Amino acid sequence: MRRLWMVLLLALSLGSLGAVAARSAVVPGLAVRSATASVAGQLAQLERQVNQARNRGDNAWMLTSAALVLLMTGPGLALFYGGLVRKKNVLATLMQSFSLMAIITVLWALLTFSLAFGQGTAFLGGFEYLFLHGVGGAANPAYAGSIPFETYMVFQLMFAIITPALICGAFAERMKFSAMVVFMVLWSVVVYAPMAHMVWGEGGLLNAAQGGVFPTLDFAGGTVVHITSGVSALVTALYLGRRLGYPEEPMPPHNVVLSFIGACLLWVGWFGFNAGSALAASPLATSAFVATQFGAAAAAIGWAGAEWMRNGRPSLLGAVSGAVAGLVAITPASGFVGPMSALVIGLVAGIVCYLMVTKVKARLGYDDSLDAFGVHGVGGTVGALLTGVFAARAVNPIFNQQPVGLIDGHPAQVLDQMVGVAIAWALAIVGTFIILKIVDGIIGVRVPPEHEVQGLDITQHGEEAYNL
Amino acid sequence: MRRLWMVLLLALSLGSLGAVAARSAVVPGLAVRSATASVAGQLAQLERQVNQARNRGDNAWMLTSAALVLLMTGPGLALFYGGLVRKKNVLATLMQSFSLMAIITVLWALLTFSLAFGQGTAFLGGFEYLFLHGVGGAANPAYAGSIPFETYMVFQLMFAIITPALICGAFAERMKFSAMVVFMVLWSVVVYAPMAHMVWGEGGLLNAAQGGVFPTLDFAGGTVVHITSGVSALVTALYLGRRLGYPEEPMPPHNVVLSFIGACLLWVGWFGFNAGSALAASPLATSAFVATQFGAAAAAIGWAGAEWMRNGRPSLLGAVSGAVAGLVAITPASGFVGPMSALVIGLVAGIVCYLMVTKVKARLGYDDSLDAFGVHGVGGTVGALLTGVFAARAVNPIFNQQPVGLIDGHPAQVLDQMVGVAIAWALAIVGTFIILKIVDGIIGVRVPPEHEVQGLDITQHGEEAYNL
Amino acid sequence: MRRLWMVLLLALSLGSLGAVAARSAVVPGLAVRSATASVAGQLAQLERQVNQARNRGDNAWMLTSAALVLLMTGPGLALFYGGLVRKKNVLATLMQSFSLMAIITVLWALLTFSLAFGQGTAFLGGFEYLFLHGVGGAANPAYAGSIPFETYMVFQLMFAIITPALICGAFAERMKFSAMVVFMVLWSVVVYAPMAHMVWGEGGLLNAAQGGVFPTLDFAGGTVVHITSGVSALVTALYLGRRLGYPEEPMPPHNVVLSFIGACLLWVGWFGFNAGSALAASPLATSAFVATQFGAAAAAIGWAGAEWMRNGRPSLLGAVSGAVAGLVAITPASGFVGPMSALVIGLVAGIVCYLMVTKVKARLGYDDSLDAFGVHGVGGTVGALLTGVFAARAVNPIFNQQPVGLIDGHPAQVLDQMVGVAIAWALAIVGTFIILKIVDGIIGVRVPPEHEVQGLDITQHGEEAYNL
Amino acid sequence: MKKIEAIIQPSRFEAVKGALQEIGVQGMTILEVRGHGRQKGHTEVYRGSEYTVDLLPKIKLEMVVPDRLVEAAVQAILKAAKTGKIGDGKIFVSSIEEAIRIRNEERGEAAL
Amino acid sequence: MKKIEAIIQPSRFEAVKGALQEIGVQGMTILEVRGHGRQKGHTEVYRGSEYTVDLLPKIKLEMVVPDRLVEAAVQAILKAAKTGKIGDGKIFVSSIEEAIRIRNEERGEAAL
Amino acid sequence: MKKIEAIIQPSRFEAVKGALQEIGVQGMTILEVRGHGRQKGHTEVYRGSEYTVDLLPKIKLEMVVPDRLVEAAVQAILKAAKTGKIGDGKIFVSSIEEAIRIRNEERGEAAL
Ligand SMILES: Nc1ncnc2c1ncn2[C@@H]1O[C@H](COP(=O)(O)OP(=O)(O)O)[C@@H](O)[C@H]1O
Ligand SMILES: Nc1ncnc2c1ncn2[C@@H]1O[C@H](COP(=O)(O)OP(=O)(O)O)[C@@H](O)[C@H]1O
Ligand SMILES: Nc1ncnc2c1ncn2[C@@H]1O[C@H](COP(=O)(O)OP(=O)(O)O)[C@@H](O)[C@H]1O
Repeated sequence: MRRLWMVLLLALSLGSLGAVAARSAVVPGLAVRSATASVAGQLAQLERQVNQARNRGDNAWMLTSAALVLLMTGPGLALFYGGLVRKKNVLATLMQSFSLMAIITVLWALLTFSLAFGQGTAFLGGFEYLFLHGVGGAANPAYAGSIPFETYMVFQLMFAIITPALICGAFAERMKFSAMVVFMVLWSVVVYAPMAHMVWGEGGLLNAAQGGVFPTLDFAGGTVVHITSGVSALVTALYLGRRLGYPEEPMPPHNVVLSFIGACLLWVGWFGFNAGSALAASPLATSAFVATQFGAAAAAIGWAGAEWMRNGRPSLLGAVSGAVAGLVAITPASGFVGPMSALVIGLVAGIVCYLMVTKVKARLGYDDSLDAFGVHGVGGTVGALLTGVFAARAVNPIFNQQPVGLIDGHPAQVLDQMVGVAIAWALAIVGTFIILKIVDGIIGVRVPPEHEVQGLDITQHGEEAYNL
Repeated sequence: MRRLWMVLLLALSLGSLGAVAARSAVVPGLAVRSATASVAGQLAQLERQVNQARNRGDNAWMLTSAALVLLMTGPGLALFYGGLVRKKNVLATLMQSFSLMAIITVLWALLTFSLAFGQGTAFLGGFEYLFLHGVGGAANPAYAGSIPFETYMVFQLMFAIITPALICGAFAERMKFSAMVVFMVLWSVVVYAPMAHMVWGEGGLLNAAQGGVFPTLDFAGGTVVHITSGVSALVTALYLGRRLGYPEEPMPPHNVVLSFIGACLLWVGWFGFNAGSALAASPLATSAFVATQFGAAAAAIGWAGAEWMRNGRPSLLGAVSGAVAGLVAITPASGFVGPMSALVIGLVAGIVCYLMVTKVKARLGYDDSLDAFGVHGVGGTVGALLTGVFAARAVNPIFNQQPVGLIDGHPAQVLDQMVGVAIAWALAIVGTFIILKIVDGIIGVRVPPEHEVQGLDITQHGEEAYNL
Repeated sequence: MRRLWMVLLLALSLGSLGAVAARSAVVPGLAVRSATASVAGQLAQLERQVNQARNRGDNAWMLTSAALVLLMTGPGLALFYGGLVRKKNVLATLMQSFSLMAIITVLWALLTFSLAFGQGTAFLGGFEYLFLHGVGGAANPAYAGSIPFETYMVFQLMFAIITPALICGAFAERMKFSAMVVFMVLWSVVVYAPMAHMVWGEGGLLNAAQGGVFPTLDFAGGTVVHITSGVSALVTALYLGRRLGYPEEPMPPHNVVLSFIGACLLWVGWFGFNAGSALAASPLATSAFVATQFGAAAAAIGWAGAEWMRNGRPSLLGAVSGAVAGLVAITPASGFVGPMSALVIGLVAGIVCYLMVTKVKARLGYDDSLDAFGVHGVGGTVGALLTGVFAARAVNPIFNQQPVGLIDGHPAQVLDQMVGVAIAWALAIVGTFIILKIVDGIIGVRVPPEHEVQGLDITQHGEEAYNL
Repeated sequence: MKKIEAIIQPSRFEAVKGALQEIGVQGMTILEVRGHGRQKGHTEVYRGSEYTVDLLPKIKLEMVVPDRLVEAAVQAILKAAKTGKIGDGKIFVSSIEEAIRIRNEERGEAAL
Repeated sequence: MKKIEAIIQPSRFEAVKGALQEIGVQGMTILEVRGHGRQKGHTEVYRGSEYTVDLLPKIKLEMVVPDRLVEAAVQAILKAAKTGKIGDGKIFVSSIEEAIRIRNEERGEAAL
Repeated sequence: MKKIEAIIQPSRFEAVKGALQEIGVQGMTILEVRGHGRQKGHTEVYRGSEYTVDLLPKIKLEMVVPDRLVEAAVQAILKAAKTGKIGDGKIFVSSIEEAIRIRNEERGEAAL
């Protein structure tokens, strides 16, 4: 057998080497660029070249940022969640994130990018970018003047991937995979695309940079990403009900090391998320980068410090959960606030989310398995509101040098933030509830109890994570 | 003992503090730059500065890309493979990738970079860059006009590392470490360097950008990286024979989570691989970045979807294997095709590789332990051929605005692709077979059966991965 | 319960949808930029734009580098160390690195950045940057002319984080968490800030770029990072004494795979560390990048090769330890030496650190649990001295085109390097010893023996890494 | 003294532990094991290779009890572990000749 | 009823399981254990610290069978597990007084 | 022949193994188990959910020895494993009817 193969392969290879026999090479003529322009012409050309040169730097950063944001979902978030579930469900949990990396990408290419960033109405984009028609190497100044529109598209795609993936934390360990797929496709169309359009899309209702009706400050996705996902998470947790055995049976994380790796990659990737949202390698990107680092750090201290005071010991899981909460809260604020404000926002978010997850959740009794609501819903809301408080024109003169946030002298901004938050909550609640009803009607959202006991890895995917 | 140490160290430190006593500081004089040039001079200088500015952006992206490509091998590929083997062989598997990170680097510095990218003949480079002589901060326009030649060198090094590392999947769990080292050194010289030279080197036989005799489109290494490694993998699998117990004994992956982490890092790193192959942070880089994302996503859906239809359940391992297959297939095409073509290429590759790995391999009966051939050989071949079909001048006018691929109006390109593919297959088969014969004669390629049973970690490296 | 929640949430959402009622949009007027300048004016403006364009590329690289350096600590170093300890201490080990990511960040913002990089004296910076006052988007030419000063600040922050984290390897598995926190805060102020100031700060005693009294070449932190941390590690190991049961009881790494992942991420992140220290995406950055890769590769071969000769088998742990040792040693040299010198430095460091860790340590009998001294103290010292030997003006004309290192024709540089090394050793020994005394007096540095036996995860943090 | 070995479904473990404690059985040793019996396993597929997994995760409890407690312990286990489905597991009883508490070298039933 | 405990090489496990099933022994419980005996271990070196590993991975099978099946089961195990090299392992036989099937509370040989 | 089962603190394992080897007990099988007894566990908190962990890691040794070695083995274990604190563990002794060495089919005490 082996010999036969060898002979066949050798024969093939000798034959093909013969094909290189002879064929004359035609070297394509070199384009000669004549350069006898006047000074004015030279200046104009130089200016074009300068712009191109700047664009290279900006594009370098934006491609890096896009890669970092994908890293946040896979392996980042997947591991963060995967370590927190029980051993029998780890692959199913990873699969939720990973399948979204694939499915949302295709959906975005065909439909949702256009729905989010096409011109359309104040609530939803139009169809001009279906199949990415017209999304190419040229910049689209409505979004970002110094990078290819295609770069903007793929950067935004990474946000569209991680947002639904965040929801998975709420229904972990009990949702059918098929139901999840359908749910997420619908959710991307019904909840994500409109929200992204309202906040960031041309002509969007809440678009602060382009004179929306209620200018909501959301630099990198406090409302669009974290509130929508966190609130939808709460709805799914309530709709699906608790896991069997919760809360009597202990369900400790099966591998805290995995969650640690995930959290660290989330932190690192978040630089792409927030500083990338400057859409250029500008000083504003640096400012957002710094705010991100400071918010995460302060929140880790906030959460772990609260644990230390209440339990006598800080935990690693607490510290990393705090960091993630801080990253969530600083997201909308990152391009609007200075470093000291970032420390305050982080600290507040760390403590509030700690109380939410450890005290309030237990009292209310819902089973948000991995605290998608407690961290993203709550942290996102805290962050969106505090953005209205701390945003400063010195950092980002988005309103033509007018004061931006409350402390800056524009108290009304807090109200605008509340409108943005309320709309995000409302859209998430209504949208998610309707989609769940539909999916439940068609395929059923929850696995049968015996499958839940046996674990989703075997029953949904026919594999086990750890073998002899 | 401890005290003695303390005293010694304190003494040392006090002594050295004394040395800071007194010494007059000579501040080097500041260079004064006079600037009284004419407008023409100023313009010329500005142009130089503009080029330098652009180069900074391009270099930023290329250094990032080089780092990302190294990330693909370690930890990416190492974990992808390491999770798939049995527990007793995990360290040996990681060691294969890691040792190549070290060995190929030194070899590249001394010899193989010159063999691949020196001028030489149509088949192999010359010796002008031995010891990296003349490879410095200036750009080499034959390869990349806007980045230091040294950047190009180190970016290409990362490709030279991952290519042999891919082969390891075929002989996992049974090859001697010493034999592997010798094999890989010879393989880099005999197979990799010539292939890289033919496709990408100055004056190479297949170099499409520089008018090679058979202009083969290979943006980021479909022939150079994936076909050579995948086909060589098949040859080694056949030559070494099956693992003891294969296929009767079950050999499930010992840790699918590790493989998941590896696959995600491969995906993220692949942005450096493909978009980095634009050699600039240009719109073409963005285009390649997008094609990469789309190819991976569609292929994950293709493979997992095929599983879903045939087994009733999609698996995580299937989804990640599909994504890798898609990344492989899109590699040669990434800088030549638009986003919709990328989706098609990915989908086809996902399904074809699925069938290859699950159906054809079982029927033929060879033991390509981790499917290096099924994914890289087959995926690479599919991708190389489809590149000839889908390449479009609108994306990359490589042939002076003439049509590029079949659909673009240049059907002959498919034939050129076939020649490139055939040469890659032939070189891989012949080269690998000869090297295996040599290495087997000198040191023997396969570990003794009792070592294979005990596991390579203990017998080859004297360590175990997991301890109490 | 579930129903009640649903109703409440639906009510909230309907209410808020009402709020979108009516409000007139005020589109902010577009700023019109008049452009009727003379040629001279145009040229001047173009030059500004060119600078800005270059800055974008540089900032892109520096933000990427900062992210990479954070990646080195978390998850990189944390995993490298976490895999080497016993199962019962893995979370505590991760927590040491992670808590430093949080604590040092806040400390840096409030105090230590100013102490390190304020003007102050030759030994310590001043207070002008307290609370990051005046650290903004503009460049500070004293440090880096083409990136925002804030970028420089956050890049340096990442160094200030990893340096103390390196020390943790020495006292792993036996130090109180509370004591560690206090120790590290003091250490950052007393040891790190002065050392960073002396070597890199404006007017620093050893600052080679700005005419320090003893110009010590330290491109990316051989003295500042590795010697200070490695030597302090030795002092803490001696002060705390051995772990219970050391060296009779076997304490093999509980998970070599984790250490492998960590080491690979350290390697990749180190590109940010070293090439980022060029503070621009310049050819010098490329040169440092290449030196980094070459140093790591040669050292991995050095260490694993030494093992192969002495034990008959190379180990994965040896290879990765060697790579880290090489990265350490090449750090001070990376921006001063050519690729062939980098190979030599790496090889020497790999072999020397191997001997140190496996032979000398055993003979001296101290318990540097994870070899923080053997790798960072020794490797850093070797690297700092060899920098004086191999530094070449062809690579970096830091002394106004005068010869730089010994081989370049400036033997005195080796003496200057020795002064720098001695000061780093002295400061680390004295500072660390005093701080340990203080912390031990106040809270005690070592956990009680029964806690050590039970493991730090449970006793210090109340959690376990791996659960059913 | 008798040794009771019970192989049960992992999901019933907490209940069984509780039931035993109620009747006064404190000391026990727990092992993670894999069981093979009538309960049919499931199929797993990794890259096209199909495995029938017929070794299912179970928890094994071992406890040594005084003779008089044997029947009560068996009943407690039965009550808490039974779901009526194939795979519920087995209880085996055997003799133990001597028991010693390491801490104080007590022997016999006093050591349990 | 007898309990057969067999400690075997992991690589022989599939063969032993097959051999037992052929003679009608279905039910068994499998444990991953480490064995110490005549078989000498190997040396591992981690950063210069040498450990002699003399605990080697083994598989332990426990099965309770009716008396009449004991010898057949022992023979089946011997046949399938024997390689003739040191470290092949041991078989131990002991008495079981009672067996109960949790699912339906059957007792005695009927429960096996 | 007797079977000695000893459940001990993991940190005492190396000492116990050494003590047994000294008196000539070579062969043994080691299991990682979790123990429940008088020794109280500890509390773990994960995101606010508190668990009392009362299953503590222990090492279980199983060795079959000729009758004449039983007491010596028990004493060796006691000496090496005893720390005097709750949780030190137990030793159980029971009868074994037959022992077979798989490698050469030796039976009885010769097989140990
Ligand atoms: N004869 C036996 N000896 C040892 N363990 C057994 C025996 N029979 C069953 N078991 C254990 O009991 C478990 C349940 O047995 P199984 O036959 O699947 O279900 P049931 O006891 O409900 O008929 C098995 O997985 C195995 O661990
Ligand atoms: N007296 C014993 N009691 C319990 N287990 C034993 C005993 N002797 C050997 N074993 C188990 O049997 C395995 C094989 O024994 P060993 O002495 O290495 O080889 P062999 O049985 O071929 O002489 C050991 O690893 C251990 O698990
Ligand atoms: N009756 C028993 N049967 C089986 N194992 C027991 C029994 N009692 C105790 N053990 C085991 O012995 C270990 C120590 O017992 P424990 O009661 O905690 O301490 P001590 O033996 O010092 O009183 C337990 O963790 C458990 O593994």
